[in-house]
Amino acid sequence: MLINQFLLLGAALFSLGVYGVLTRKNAVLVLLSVELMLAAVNINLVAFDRYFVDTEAAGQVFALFVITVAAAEVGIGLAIVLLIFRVRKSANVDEFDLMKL
Amino acid sequence: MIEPPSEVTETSFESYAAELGESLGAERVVARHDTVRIYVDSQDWVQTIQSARDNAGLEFFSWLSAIDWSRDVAVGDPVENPEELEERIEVICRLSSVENGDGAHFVSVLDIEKPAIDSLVPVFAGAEWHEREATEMFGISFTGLPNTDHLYLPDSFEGNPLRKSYALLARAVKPWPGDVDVEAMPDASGEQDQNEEQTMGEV
Amino acid sequence: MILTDWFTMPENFVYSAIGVTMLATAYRVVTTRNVVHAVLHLVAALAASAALFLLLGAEFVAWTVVLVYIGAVIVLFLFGIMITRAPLGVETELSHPRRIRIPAAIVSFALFLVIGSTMVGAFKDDVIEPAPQGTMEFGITRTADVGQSIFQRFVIPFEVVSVLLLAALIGAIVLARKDPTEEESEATGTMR
Amino acid sequence: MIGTPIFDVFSTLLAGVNHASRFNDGGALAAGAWMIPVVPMVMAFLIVFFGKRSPWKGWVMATGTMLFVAIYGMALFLMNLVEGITYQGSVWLSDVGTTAFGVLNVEWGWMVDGLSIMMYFLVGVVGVLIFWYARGYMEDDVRYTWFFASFTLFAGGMLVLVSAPNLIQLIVGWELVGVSSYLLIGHYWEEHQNSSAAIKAFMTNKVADVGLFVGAIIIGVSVGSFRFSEILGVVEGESGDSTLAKYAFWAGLAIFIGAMGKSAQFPLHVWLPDAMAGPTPVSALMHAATMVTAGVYLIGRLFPFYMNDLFASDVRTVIIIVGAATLLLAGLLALVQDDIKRVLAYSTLSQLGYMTAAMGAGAYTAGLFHLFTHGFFKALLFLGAGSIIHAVHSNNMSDMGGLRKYMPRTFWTFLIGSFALAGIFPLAGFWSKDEILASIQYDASHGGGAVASTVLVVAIIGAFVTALYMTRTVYLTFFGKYKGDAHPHESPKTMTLPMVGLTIGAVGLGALNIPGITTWFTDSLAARFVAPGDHHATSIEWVLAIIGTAAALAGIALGYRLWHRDAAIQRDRDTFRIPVLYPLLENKYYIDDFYMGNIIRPVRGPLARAVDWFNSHIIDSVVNGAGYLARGLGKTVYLFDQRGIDGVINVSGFAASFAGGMLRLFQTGRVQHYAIMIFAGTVFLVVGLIIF
Amino acid sequence: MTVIDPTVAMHLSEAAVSVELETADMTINIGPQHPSTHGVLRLVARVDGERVHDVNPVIGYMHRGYEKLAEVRTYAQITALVNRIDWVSGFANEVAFISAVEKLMGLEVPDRAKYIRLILTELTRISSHLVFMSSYPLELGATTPLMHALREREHVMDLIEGVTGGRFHPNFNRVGGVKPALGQGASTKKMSQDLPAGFLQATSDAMDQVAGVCDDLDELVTGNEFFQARTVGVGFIPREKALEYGLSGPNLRASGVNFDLRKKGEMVLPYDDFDFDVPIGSNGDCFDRYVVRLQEIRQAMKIVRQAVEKIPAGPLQAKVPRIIKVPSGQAYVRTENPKGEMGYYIVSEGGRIPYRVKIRSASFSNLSILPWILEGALVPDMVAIMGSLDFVLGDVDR
Amino acid sequence: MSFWLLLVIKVGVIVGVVVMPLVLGIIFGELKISAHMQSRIGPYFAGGRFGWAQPLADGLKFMQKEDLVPDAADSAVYRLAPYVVLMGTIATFVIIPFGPDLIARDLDLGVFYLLAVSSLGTLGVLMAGWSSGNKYSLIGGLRAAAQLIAYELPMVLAVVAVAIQAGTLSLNGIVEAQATTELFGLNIHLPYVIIGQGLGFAIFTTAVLAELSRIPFDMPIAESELTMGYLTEYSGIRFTMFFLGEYAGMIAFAAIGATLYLGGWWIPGFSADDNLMNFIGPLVLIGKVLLLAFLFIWFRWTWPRLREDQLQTLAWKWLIPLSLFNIVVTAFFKVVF
Repeated sequence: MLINQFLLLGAALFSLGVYGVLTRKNAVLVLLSVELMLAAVNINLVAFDRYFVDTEAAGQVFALFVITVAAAEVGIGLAIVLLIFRVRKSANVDEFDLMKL
Repeated sequence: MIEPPSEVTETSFESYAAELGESLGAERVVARHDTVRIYVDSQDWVQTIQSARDNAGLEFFSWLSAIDWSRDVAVGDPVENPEELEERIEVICRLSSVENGDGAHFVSVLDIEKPAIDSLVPVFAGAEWHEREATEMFGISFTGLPNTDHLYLPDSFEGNPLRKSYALLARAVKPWPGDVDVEAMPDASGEQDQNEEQTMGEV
Repeated sequence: MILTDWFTMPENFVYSAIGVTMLATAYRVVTTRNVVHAVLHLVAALAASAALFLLLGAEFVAWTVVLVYIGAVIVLFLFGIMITRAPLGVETELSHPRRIRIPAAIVSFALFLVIGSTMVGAFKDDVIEPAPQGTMEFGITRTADVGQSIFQRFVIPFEVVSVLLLAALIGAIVLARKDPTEEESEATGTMR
Repeated sequence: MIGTPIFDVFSTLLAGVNHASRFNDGGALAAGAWMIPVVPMVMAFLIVFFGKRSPWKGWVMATGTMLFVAIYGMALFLMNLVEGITYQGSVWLSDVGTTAFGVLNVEWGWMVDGLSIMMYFLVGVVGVLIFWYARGYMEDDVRYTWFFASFTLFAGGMLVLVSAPNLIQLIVGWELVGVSSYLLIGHYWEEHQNSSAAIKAFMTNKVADVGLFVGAIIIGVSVGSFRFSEILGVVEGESGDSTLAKYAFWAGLAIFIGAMGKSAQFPLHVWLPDAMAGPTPVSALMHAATMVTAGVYLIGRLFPFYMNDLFASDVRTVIIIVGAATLLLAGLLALVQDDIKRVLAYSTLSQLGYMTAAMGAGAYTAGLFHLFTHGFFKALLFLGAGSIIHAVHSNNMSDMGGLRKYMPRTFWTFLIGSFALAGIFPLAGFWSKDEILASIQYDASHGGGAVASTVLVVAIIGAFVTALYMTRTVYLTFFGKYKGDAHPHESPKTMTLPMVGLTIGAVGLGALNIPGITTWFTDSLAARFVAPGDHHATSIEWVLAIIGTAAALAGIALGYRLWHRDAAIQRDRDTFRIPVLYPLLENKYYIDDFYMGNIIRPVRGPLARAVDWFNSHIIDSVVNGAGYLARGLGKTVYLFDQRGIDGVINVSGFAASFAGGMLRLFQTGRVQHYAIMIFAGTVFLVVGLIIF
Repeated sequence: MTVIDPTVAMHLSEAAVSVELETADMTINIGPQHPSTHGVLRLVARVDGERVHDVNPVIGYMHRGYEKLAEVRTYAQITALVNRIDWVSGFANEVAFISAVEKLMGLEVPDRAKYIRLILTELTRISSHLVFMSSYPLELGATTPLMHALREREHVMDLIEGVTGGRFHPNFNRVGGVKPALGQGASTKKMSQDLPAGFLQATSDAMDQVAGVCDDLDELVTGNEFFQARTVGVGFIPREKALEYGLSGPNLRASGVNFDLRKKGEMVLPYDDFDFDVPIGSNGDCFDRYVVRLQEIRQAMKIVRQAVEKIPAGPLQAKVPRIIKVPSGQAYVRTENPKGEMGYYIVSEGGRIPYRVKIRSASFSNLSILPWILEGALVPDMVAIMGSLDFVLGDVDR
Repeated sequence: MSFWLLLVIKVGVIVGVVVMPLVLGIIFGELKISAHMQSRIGPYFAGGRFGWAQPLADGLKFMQKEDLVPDAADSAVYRLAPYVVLMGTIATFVIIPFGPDLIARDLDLGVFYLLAVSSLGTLGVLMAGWSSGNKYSLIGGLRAAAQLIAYELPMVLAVVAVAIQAGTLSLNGIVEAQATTELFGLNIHLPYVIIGQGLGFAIFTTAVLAELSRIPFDMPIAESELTMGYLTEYSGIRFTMFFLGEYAGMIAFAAIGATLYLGGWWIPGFSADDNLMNFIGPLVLIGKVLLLAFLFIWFRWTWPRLREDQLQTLAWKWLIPLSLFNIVVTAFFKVVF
């Protein structure tokens, strides 16, 4: 197996995630797209782990960390979306424009 | 034939009825057949019932309904002397005491054309359903009733079924055999005659 | 390595199947017009990534993805979506209009080209080597090794991550709970 | 050797006990002093968890803790008076290893020397009385148990701070005090202004804490250790070219900034008046013994560092100026307050200014002695104020008046506290204030120069102002007619008894350090590892004592003139003019008659009229004018504080928002638009890197 | 007498707090076809997650217009109607109506007839309560009590069937007494002719069986921690509310009101002759309503055992005319139905047909408290509370 | 024979030969046991004696029923949901050891795999609940998800204690560890439920009851409240799949419980190395599975169900602290002895 086949797959997945983050209106879907990007990162990490033959499996360990952080991110993200939904009655990111006020 | 039922069953019952009526300022008190009826002016309706609850110990709300006294009777038997009848609607509310089982019916006479009276819901929350039922069945309007949706009947139903003027559709199509039911059976046997003889003879 | 060689290796068939599934489902994640469908497609994409990890011999990571992502994160997503009443059927208001979608597509495709070309330029046709003796068993990383690595070399990041999780937990609770109502605050008197 | 059995157990458990330096062994008592900070800390948590079920819902636990501290502190204090203790015990919690600046160890320790013993005593004794008082005061509070838990934590944090043998532990205690003060100031968080006061106090302290951190880091890096004994050891064995000496000015300044925050020195004093939002016992403890004294304590702890000419002696000029400014400005502010607690708050500021100025003047003993005596009478005043507030359900003096009749015990104790604060002769405040004046004078003649001389004048004016506002407070509160709505009543015994106890302290503690007669306090403070190196008076400076007393008496006299009449009329500013002028005008006619009948009639000339005119206009208006000036100055300072300083902040905020308003024209406010730009930028960057 | 524990109400509110996540409100239609509505009742409930905001009960799906029908039927015919009002306690419905007619006519019913009425009423009570004992645990998820309780109910139904010939709708009362056994005259003196042979022994056996199942239920249900967790402190009805809404029967007594028409009020059946207690609840929660009913089964068994021993010989019917005409007058007679106060207000203008019959049914009033009691409850509690009120839709809709 | 082929054959054999008959057997057992608990006879006619073929007949009947998809439903998700549920359950059988060598794949993270795979069922239930387009279904699905999340935690923690005591995550390793655990240095070997993990077993069993949505934790399908919860709209073959999934899950968890706590295929008195175990091991495990399954059935037919908030209280306030305590105690003894 080539290392690049995994890296390219990861790049494609990442780009799809980026596309999702850029185009989705619904905040939950934006979060989902971020998950895609993180998954792409994980693929790269594990692939590099195998490629560089790390005796300490650092790539895998960091993939685990990424997963953990992603879980934390989803928890907080959903809580924020829920809060905004409660306040603004909408999960539309276009309306999260407090930065402009 | 049958003797008229005894007017007075117990003196204590009579005196209880009189006392109760007096204490509540009733217009008229009727006590027969173990049933006390206290006539109340419709203006004093809520006030009297509240005072019955608070002062006379009648804190149990049993039921609320009405009687349509009408000359124009579509089904069933009319009253005995229709010409003498004063057409009216009587609202009846039954309260009782949970201490000793006393109870009384509070009656208020309403105009049959536009029957209206104050709602009892502020006094007895449980009156709501009874009043809704009376509203749809008799067309009485209860002032202050929070919810006047039909309780039993479909929302689109029109008319007040328990009014005497409301005809039973089934009855119009096919007369009820009740009229013949009480006649002697065509093949009444001797045994039945015997029975009849026994009962009729002694009464 | 030429393409025909590549196709003679059986694991590359598995890889191709996984890759196609993954890209297809990921595409649906970012384009579908129903929120729940998007989440379910994400499940498929993540399951595909777990399969990819299995292919790479990273078993522990793979099942962690299943346990944490599919078992917990996605369920949380679905729970959150459904509790705020996800509509059945198609919604139109999920994506931006074409005015934004097209530049976004261009940018993300350019990003893919940049990353891809860099990768290709850097690694060319390097092959993933078999692992040295002692770290792998049947081409699968031993879980014990991963565990040792976490608890020896990476113990501080591990602790940091655990604190982060705790903070996220508390933060999520704080964010999601209702504020105390007015009556509650009035109930307590003040005296200085 | 190590004495108490308890300590044996403890030392067996934690085998790494290290007795770094024991110059004058305090014996078992000193070795066991680790309990002083630890017991309140532990108890604070126990109260949180078990308080509600314990007797008196946690009060017994809290007060018992403080009683323990008080008794222990008292024992140490007495022992120290007799023989002087210097003891330092520590437990090495962790050996972090070699760092960029040497071996760094985390140490938990306890210091038992003159300075910390004084603080143990102060916190313990004042604390237990205030805790006792708080039972009555907080009786109906909804968060009664929680209050005592945080209150215990507050005292515990201070004790951690005081017992710290190194800067790190000191910062831990420092922050504990900050956090628990935040909890306590915001105790009635249901009202928005209270919670914002808590935040204000916390944030102001945090700003100052940056200074402390910077200073601590500079010192730690320079010395290679955070321990006071080693830092001061470097100072003592100085040669002038140590790393510490190079950065000493900045380190000293930074640490002083930290101290300014906690001790609420101008211009970082803003949080303290607002901190009155907390319950009164909190204010009392905070002002008397725990929080605001921390800054002075810190300077005292590092005193040799500030005294040494090779090190941070230049900072002392800053310290003395800041102290003097605070003492005057705050004192004037106290003149125009209506809220009784705010009067006391500004008074605390003013007194802290005295302490700071004394420290700046190099008067270690004087500053700490004032801290010590002030702790007692200020706690007394606050408890008195709390008692009044409890009675009339208002903080405003315009709702009080005439309470002397209703609350005799409160009145007398409050009056004694006021006299002590004003520095009236035999009371504790007189001795400590006199000592400060003497020290400043000494400094003025020994290198302090013009600055110190000016400060001396300011301090004397401060004494005058102090007496003035305390007189005003007493008059408006206890004399005249009652103006409130509630029915005032004497507070319960649980509240008045602690006040009586504090009164004893406010009266008698001056005897500890009467220059030339008793030197107990001086001696006890001198028990240190490194000599503080200060000057302290050895005999009464008669001139200064008389001047100081005269200033105080003048303040009282003026106050009497201005406010002794019915306070209901006094507080109305429009009618204020008349009652002051009226008797004078009347007097004029008396004098006129007198002179007409006996002297002037024979003379009959313009001279008599000129004298008359001079008498009625110039002299009277000088007297009046002094009063007005004081009030006006106070008002101006207040306005400057509110408008000027706040205005600068507002302008900067406005500028930022204006700039932002300009910038927002370039922004859509939508994250995703930015994200597109970011990713596009990334792509361009990479492409550019590849191409070029 | 009775102490209503305030902590009970606290328990209820505590239970309600635990679901905190804010969600969109959802309107749920429970019924008309739903496992826990006991027939065709529809509840329009607005729920937020598991919390019920408000409930609007919609009834009338079974409205048969008995009050109107009664205006066109003879008294004998109405007897056949009224036992269909509350079909799980058919016999008990008849007694009140017949007694009201008898009161208007001034008839004195023979003692034996009264005893038979009483025995059958109490058997009906046992049967009705056993239905509750089976269905209520079922609503809380326990299936086994259903089988046990219904099995023993069959023995009771057999007894009723043996006497009246009908299991649900006996139509056994006649004006002036009860129906004579088939082929027998009304005034027969022989016992075997009105009660089936071996009735005494059969009753005693059946009562033993029922006593057995009561003990079983005590072990299987009453003492079960899960059952108590679901019912104790749930659906608390204070005494005042119970009276205000006209709750009667076991529901009222569970709220601590000592009111039983067998002990107080107009005595149409000779309950004075028997030794029995009226079980009273103390907390007014679902558990109390359950326990009160369980105890009532035991008390009813006690009455039945005594009555079967004491039953006097004598005629079954008073002398009544062949054609029953009721003199004009108004009378209200109420009896203690298993569900509560069952009353008939008969207005007669003379003749074979009543002018107006007002039927006061227990379940109607018992159910009317639903909107009040379900406000703020949880969805599972909604089922528990509804079930504990033990209503029958025929009794509600009439 | 290639690795993958062997794996497929093993899974096939285990699922087809052991699990499915066991499922039918347990369904039949539930019918009969419940009948006898309720003084009924139960199935009697199908298959001649005792009605043994009743589950088969039921299955056949279900297959003939129309596979309804409601109009309001999200058809694709609705159709997929039963498979997801069944898949999650079936996948667990991969690592259940029926003997020293009778195991499809002895993963070295066996228990971890198990927890990962069994969480898939939650997803299926949520899918079913949402896609039915029915409010009862939705509430049922949400309840199921909340419940499964809440009970996964105590289950994991209970299993962690076992893993600590055994020192391995592999299920076969755990069985062998039980076979070699010595009681007080005597040469007595007993299952973990007796040595050390009694509390853990109680927690595990409770959590399994909740995971399986069985009484007293069957709120997701509480028929008196939610008609049938997330199953309301399902009919025919898809309902059968849920049904099979439920019972297969019961067997899977019973087998895991038996392996973790009751010694799996090993019985005291035998050596774990004994080749005999390859022959009697499956029977021993099935016997233990039936024992546990009987326990579940017994609970099912005697208790009422709890309320949703009581269930959460039980999980968060009792089971999780208890299981943490269990871990601490286990770790303590592990270190000390």
